[in-house]
Amino acid sequence: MGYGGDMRVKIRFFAAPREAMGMGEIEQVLPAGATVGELLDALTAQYPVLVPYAGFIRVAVNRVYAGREAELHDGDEVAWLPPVGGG
Amino acid sequence: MGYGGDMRVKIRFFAAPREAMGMGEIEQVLPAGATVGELLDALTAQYPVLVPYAGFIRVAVNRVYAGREAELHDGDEVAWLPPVGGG
Amino acid sequence: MKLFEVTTKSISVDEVIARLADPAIGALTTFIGVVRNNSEGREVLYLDYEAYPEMAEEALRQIGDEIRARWKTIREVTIVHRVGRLEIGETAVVIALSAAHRQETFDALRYAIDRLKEIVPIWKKEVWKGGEEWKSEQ
Amino acid sequence: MKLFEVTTKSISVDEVIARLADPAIGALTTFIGVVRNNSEGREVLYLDYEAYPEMAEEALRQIGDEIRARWKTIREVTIVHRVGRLEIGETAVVIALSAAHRQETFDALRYAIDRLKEIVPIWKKEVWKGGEEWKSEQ
Repeated sequence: MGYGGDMRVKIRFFAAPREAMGMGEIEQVLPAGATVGELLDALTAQYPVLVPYAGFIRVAVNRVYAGREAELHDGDEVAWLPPVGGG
Repeated sequence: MGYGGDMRVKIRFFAAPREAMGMGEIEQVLPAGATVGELLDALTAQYPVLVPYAGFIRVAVNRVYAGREAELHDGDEVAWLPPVGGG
Repeated sequence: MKLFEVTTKSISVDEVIARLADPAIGALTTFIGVVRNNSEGREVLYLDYEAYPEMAEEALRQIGDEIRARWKTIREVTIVHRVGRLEIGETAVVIALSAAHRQETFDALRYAIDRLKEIVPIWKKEVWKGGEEWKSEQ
Repeated sequence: MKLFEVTTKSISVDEVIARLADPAIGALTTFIGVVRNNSEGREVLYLDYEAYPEMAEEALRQIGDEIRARWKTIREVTIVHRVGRLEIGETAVVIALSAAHRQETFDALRYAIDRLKEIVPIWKKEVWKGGEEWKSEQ
């Protein structure tokens, strides 16, 4: 649940951007109704170390790939996913 | 080594024709210079149980596939090979 | 017994294919990804795999669903991916497909590993003497 | 350690792929043929495989040579075929191919099993309740 019209989302980082951030997870408070794109813009403004990665990532919301226009909700788990390399 | 101008070859049988023959191996004496085709004709004449299989076999001489025209030599191992079914 | 798994433990192919045991199957194909000692001319010391494990297992399951939707003769799919530090020669991933008959298992197998490298949130860091790099085929 | 073998013993996929151990490989594909409980609508009780073993091992080696001549990226091939009585679910054959990169291993794997069924002197008898038959795809 948000408070004062805001909402709180969890953001998870992996691989190179995780190393650049020095942590795998943060929480971010956003205005209710914010989109993935607005979150990404807020993150790169707040954490300049993320800027070099921002052009190459995909985003998952609650473990499902999502576009910049997707609307976020309180309690969502957002993942900042650099190009994958399994196998 | 042949004797009296004849030669001796070993013939091996597998799968259905082996069962029909009741044995996996026989020896056959042939005139020197006989071919695979001549051996097959001699075998089907001598062992009528082989006749139903004769149209479908391949032959190997000393473990290498060979045609009817291949010439046999004393001591050769000839295999009477029904359609294979490995895997 | 999970068909789609991210694990830190070493992987046995025999154990993975046992997950598909089924008296009606006649053919299994597997892809096994192993740690190679070189990459783009560099001598690799080891690899470090990292996953978003909850999402990775869901993405692996999605690949299984896609395969069974596309190739109706594929009976079952299992994919096990290891994470953590892996040494040269160790197995990073095993994909196994089962079917009554073999014909479609080869294309489906190729699809499985290509798709894994596209959508599954797992990352690989190559470590060589004096450096390291996160690698992707994307 | 033979790369091309006809054996009466049960086959472990892990043991077979260990025959290809090589720090320069990154991808292995395997085909595993297992005994299915049905064939053409009949309930199969077991299979009986018979080989011309000396020639069969040479024919398996020939398949390996053909593959490495045709697909230059294939590093090594191993094929182990079991003979004798095999029960439902048991492994009859394991084919494994290794390469630095995976791209050509799928077509080569399909070729290996197709070719095995063409040229390798091994025979399979299906035994069902009340009957039996030697089977071939040829």
